[in-house]
Amino acid sequence: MELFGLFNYWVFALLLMVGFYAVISRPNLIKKLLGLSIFQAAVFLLYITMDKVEGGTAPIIQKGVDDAIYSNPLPQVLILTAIVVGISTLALGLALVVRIYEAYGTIEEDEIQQQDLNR
Amino acid sequence: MITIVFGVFLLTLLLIVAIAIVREQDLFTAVTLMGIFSLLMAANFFVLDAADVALTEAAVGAGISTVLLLGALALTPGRERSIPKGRWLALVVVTLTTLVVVHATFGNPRLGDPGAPVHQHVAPWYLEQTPELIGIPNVVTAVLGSFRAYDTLGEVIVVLTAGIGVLFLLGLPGAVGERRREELALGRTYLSHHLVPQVVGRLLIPFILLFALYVQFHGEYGPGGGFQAGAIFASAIILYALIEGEREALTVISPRLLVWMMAGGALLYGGVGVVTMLLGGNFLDYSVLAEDPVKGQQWGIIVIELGVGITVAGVLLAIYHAFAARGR
Amino acid sequence: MSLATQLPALQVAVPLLTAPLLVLLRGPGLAWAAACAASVMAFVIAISLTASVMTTGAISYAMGGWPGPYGIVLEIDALGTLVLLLVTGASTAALLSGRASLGLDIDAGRQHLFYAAWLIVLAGLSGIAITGDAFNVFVFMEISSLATYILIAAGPDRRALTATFKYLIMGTIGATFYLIGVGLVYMMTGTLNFADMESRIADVSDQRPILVAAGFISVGLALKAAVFPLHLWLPGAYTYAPHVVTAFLAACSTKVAIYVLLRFDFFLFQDNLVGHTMQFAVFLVPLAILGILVGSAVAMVESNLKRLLAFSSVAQIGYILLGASFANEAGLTAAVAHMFNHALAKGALFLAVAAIAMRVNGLRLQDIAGIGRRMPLTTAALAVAGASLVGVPGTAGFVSKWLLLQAAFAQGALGIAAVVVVIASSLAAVFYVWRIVECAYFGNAQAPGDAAAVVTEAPLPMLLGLWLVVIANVYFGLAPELPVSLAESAAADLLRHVP
Amino acid sequence: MSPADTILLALVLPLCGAVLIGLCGRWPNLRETITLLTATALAAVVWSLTPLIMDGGRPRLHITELFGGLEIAFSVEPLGMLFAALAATLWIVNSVYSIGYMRGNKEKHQTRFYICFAIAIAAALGVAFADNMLTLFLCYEILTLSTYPLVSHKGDAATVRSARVYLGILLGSSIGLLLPAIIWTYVATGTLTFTPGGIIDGFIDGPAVGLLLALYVFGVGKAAVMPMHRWLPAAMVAPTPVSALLHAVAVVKAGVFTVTKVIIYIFGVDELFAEPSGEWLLYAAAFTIIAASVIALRQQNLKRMLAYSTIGQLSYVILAAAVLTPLSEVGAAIHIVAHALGKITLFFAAGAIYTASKKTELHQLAGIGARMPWTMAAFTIAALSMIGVPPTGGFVSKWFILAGAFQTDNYVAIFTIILSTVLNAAYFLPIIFAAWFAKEAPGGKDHGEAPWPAVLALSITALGTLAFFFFNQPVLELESQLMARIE
Repeated sequence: MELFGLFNYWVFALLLMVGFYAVISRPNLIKKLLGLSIFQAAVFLLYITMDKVEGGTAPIIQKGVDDAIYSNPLPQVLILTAIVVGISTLALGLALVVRIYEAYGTIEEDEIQQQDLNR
Repeated sequence: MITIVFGVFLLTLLLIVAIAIVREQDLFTAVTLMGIFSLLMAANFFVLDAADVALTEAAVGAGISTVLLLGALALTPGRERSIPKGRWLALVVVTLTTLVVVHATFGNPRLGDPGAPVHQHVAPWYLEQTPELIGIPNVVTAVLGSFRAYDTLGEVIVVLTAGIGVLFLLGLPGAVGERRREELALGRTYLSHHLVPQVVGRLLIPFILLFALYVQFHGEYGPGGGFQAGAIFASAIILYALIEGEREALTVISPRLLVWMMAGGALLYGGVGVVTMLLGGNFLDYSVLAEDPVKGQQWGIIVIELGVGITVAGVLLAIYHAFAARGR
Repeated sequence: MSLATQLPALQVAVPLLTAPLLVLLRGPGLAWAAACAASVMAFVIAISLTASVMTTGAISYAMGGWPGPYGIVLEIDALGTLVLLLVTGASTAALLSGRASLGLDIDAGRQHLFYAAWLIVLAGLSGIAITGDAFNVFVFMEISSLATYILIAAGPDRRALTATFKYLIMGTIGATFYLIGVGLVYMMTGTLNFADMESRIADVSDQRPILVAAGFISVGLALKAAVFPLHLWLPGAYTYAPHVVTAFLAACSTKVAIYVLLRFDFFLFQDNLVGHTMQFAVFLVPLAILGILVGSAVAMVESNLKRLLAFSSVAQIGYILLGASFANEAGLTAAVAHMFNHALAKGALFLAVAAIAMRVNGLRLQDIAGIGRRMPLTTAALAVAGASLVGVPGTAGFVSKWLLLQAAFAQGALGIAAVVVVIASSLAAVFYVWRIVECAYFGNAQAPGDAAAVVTEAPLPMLLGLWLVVIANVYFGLAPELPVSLAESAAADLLRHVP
Repeated sequence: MSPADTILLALVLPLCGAVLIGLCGRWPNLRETITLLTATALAAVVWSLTPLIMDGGRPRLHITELFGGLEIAFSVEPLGMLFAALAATLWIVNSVYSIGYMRGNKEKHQTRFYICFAIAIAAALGVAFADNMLTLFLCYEILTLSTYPLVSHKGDAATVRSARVYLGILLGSSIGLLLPAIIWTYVATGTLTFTPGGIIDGFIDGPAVGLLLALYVFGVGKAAVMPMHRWLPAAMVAPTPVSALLHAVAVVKAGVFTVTKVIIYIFGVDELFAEPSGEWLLYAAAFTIIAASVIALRQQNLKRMLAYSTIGQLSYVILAAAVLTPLSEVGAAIHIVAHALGKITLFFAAGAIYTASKKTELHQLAGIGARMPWTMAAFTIAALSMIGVPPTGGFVSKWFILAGAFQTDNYVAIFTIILSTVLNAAYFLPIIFAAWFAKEAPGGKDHGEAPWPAVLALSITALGTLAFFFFNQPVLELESQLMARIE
């Protein structure tokens, strides 16, 4: 039970590194962006894990209920912002990938480097 | 107890899907898996009592980002080249870092521990003061819209920046009048010749739009708010574009209007800040907007949420159109 | 409530809200003028904030009227104003002088979007400099980063796209690392406000998550600041960005990340982590020294002008870090003063490069051979700015190099090693700056009478802006009171948080 | 006008001259007139300070404070007065000469030449009047940078290469060694102001003094103590007026002047005398004198030979300063003047020979005395002064240095001076002999004297060399103030 309480954090660590691995090891640019998304999603999990209170509920105040336990609203707000940042980065990254494909004819990093070297 | 077991199940699934995404060489499959990943993540958030975040993750992660990824894939090769061997260094680095992070987690407070520092400081104040100071039930909206409104303004600007960037890189979807004839000649008007999606879609779109409006204006009372509403609204229009063709979608909301939405929402938000300043308060201090500070707060939140919704919808649609227009 | 008390909010709000207006504008001229107006206004606000910080001390401003730690509070101190001056000054100088150069790189139909992104970068960087909230830093970091990617991707070469993508990946990783670190600190303290964190972090009994947080935050910000060996994104980004953008970013963007790093380290970690001063020295000094040596060495052999200067930046970041890692008043003063002075020197150099690039094809050394005769004013500016980079007395660069060496001498044996490294790198700087200057004055143009014959002096606004910055280099070399006194009080501020 | 204003005027005047020269670049006659007028006015201004200094006045001019009590400030003391007066006076003569030389050789970019020259003079005066080491360093670097365009004047590949050596050594040594030395001094003592009796006493002692001295001496590359001497032969690619005024007087003298000043006002003669770790300087100077003379012996090119001769003569000053007796310090100061007069004459002569006949090598000079009697007469007088034969200025300074050396029984110094005198004679006398008595090689160009401004200039300085033997009293008086302070 005690260790189950940390399971979320372990999954966070593993997801983080799965994403990170994809970013640094895959030459495909879209794959890198997918990895980056997983990487960011892991952080969402870290924050949201913090907000949970045993026996709590979403922080929407119910009138007339005095002894309700609510989860922490702050990490939720932060992660709402972080999700927006994530999608914005993804959109910009994809636009870049499209332009790179138009300019180079490939989206594999090593082939792009090869083309730049040969020029 | 059951939630914890369910949580463990979901998280394990999440991990498996993530590894599958990295291993999958067909990018279309990977993107589909990414959608599933986001849905699982949203379910997780729901289990963890974060309704607003769950709604957002579902709308954005599973919805919009999948659409964008597919839009990009339509313009680029759909398969990853098989990778050469020798990525060991990456694997070693990653493993070591994981071990460090896992090692650190043993100092973390346990899941759901009410004694954790985060539940002792700041957050209780929000939960106690929101009914008095803001007078709305959804504390997340109160924090987002008022206590940390400056962050949220930043968030809107981030979205706007993404819009500006995509338009800058890929170009605005221009006037479409000319293109119509070519499209017809090629017989490419998207899904309009598929009966089932067309009928189901047409039935669904009004409800999606209605739901968007509900999420927009009910954000003070239940989960939701400008960001989710904007994303849902954009999904409805994108669905419309898929069914009826992009031209139809662009006649409903013209490119010029899209740009106005992008900028207008942000300006509306910022305008509230400027007005509060002119009325003698600090930037984004809504209390000065009405006689009663609590009313002022509510008005402020409603207006800025609207600003968020408009910008998000405008930007997401503009990005979608930019990708779609690039294809031709 | 008077206008003066609203200045902190206006500092960010003016460029931030002008940006959406620019999206709506048609016509590049109008967009440029509006961007300039906003940037000048931001600069003026920064100057008046500096004046009031210097006279009355730090300013705080509660966003939305909510007090910290519940709302977001802006905290403006000496260090923050110095960074503000850099950011707004660099933006203003680059915008005012860069219109013609940008017009060559970006087609008219997209320029209003470009200028909007520019203002967003400006707002983002200023926002980081004045906020007192750890998460707000992340938001503004992402604002400035995303907009920076747009600015860099506007470069005319296709390699600008790949450089931007690389920067996007590394920048996002850096920002996410920072976010993880902030999350872990939040987990242990329950707050996001810097001042509040500082007072609560001391009570945290289990330091393991805080240690890991310190690691994540340092690595993340080091990525953003291009600290060796995490600088890999920088040369490409600086080289292929539009020239005026390079001048803007090189002057201030990495410094903002260093600023956050300094704040975090001295406000939170120095005091509260066991043996942290030692860790700071153990991890950062080798990196700083390696960065100085490697950056200088690569700059000595590099033949592309912008790449050369980019690697020189890697070395200069090492200087700043080296000064900071002494963790005493002299060292911090030197580091902060060097942030200011290096921005002046590098900004002027890249502006000169932008002016040259308007008239010459290509920016390899052989391409600029002999421009000293065709563009005497630009080349002279390049030479003076180069002297400032080297640290010739009478220029701004000399002041901070002096302070750095002085701080190093006071450090004993380790300090002597640092002196040797700094001197060696200064000599390398003499070498690579001299290569440029000598080539510009005495190099033989490859095709005489052909390309060189049509080369004329850069347009007047460009020259004016360039010389303004160059004169600032000399002015602050002879009358360094402003940066040095700001740096001194910044150092005192930072150290007040260390027992 | 207060003395402080006079100092300011002396520093600003050449700079104003530079601006005016730049503005009048299109009208060569006007430009040259301005140069001459500026030089004359400057000399008058500088000389007007001498009575005050003779009376023991020490005027001071504060410009600005940088940080931590460091300031840009100027003040005048005997040594600086001497150097400033020397540079300002010889600038007039050199300007006359330049007009003849530059026009006679139809050099390009003459406006740039005169501008940089004026800036270099301003920087040299700044070095002379500097009140502290920081100000001196600032002016020192400006001097280096402003002379670079003069050295690389021709602009062809070989010249640029030589100029690179010039700048590389001077800038490299000053940043790499001198700057750390200055900062070390500042960190240890908290001040950089030149103070009679030195400032390091009680702060730095033991072997560290020797190390610091090494940083200073080798850091001041302009003093050309071996192995920092290579820039001087390299600088000979410059037009001759540059070699004459800058590389025989202003720049190189700025070097030895700095070293002398550091010894007297930073270390303090007494402090250094008591500290054995500083003794190496004597040997380094002695080695440089002998080695440079031997190398000069083997040179075939006239200007290069003169350059090595300069290296040796500069180390005389260093040697004299390192003997560390009051008499020798005065000898050092006098030698700065004596060598300046002699060496500028030699360079003028070399330039005049080049202008008239395009001859640059020693073996070409046979019989040239018949064609250019004025020039060669001046050359002869100056060469005798280099060797130290009475009745020339060189004799006076050697006398004082030797007297100082005998005071402390410093046999190394005595032996070095005697040996080097022999060597000097060995490389100068054959030239003089050949010029007057040998037969000219057949087939040479038919030529007479160089343009009259050049001849006039070298005659004046040659006469000055002779005159200095008889009328050295004012200099002695001025510099014995130095002696008084030391004792």
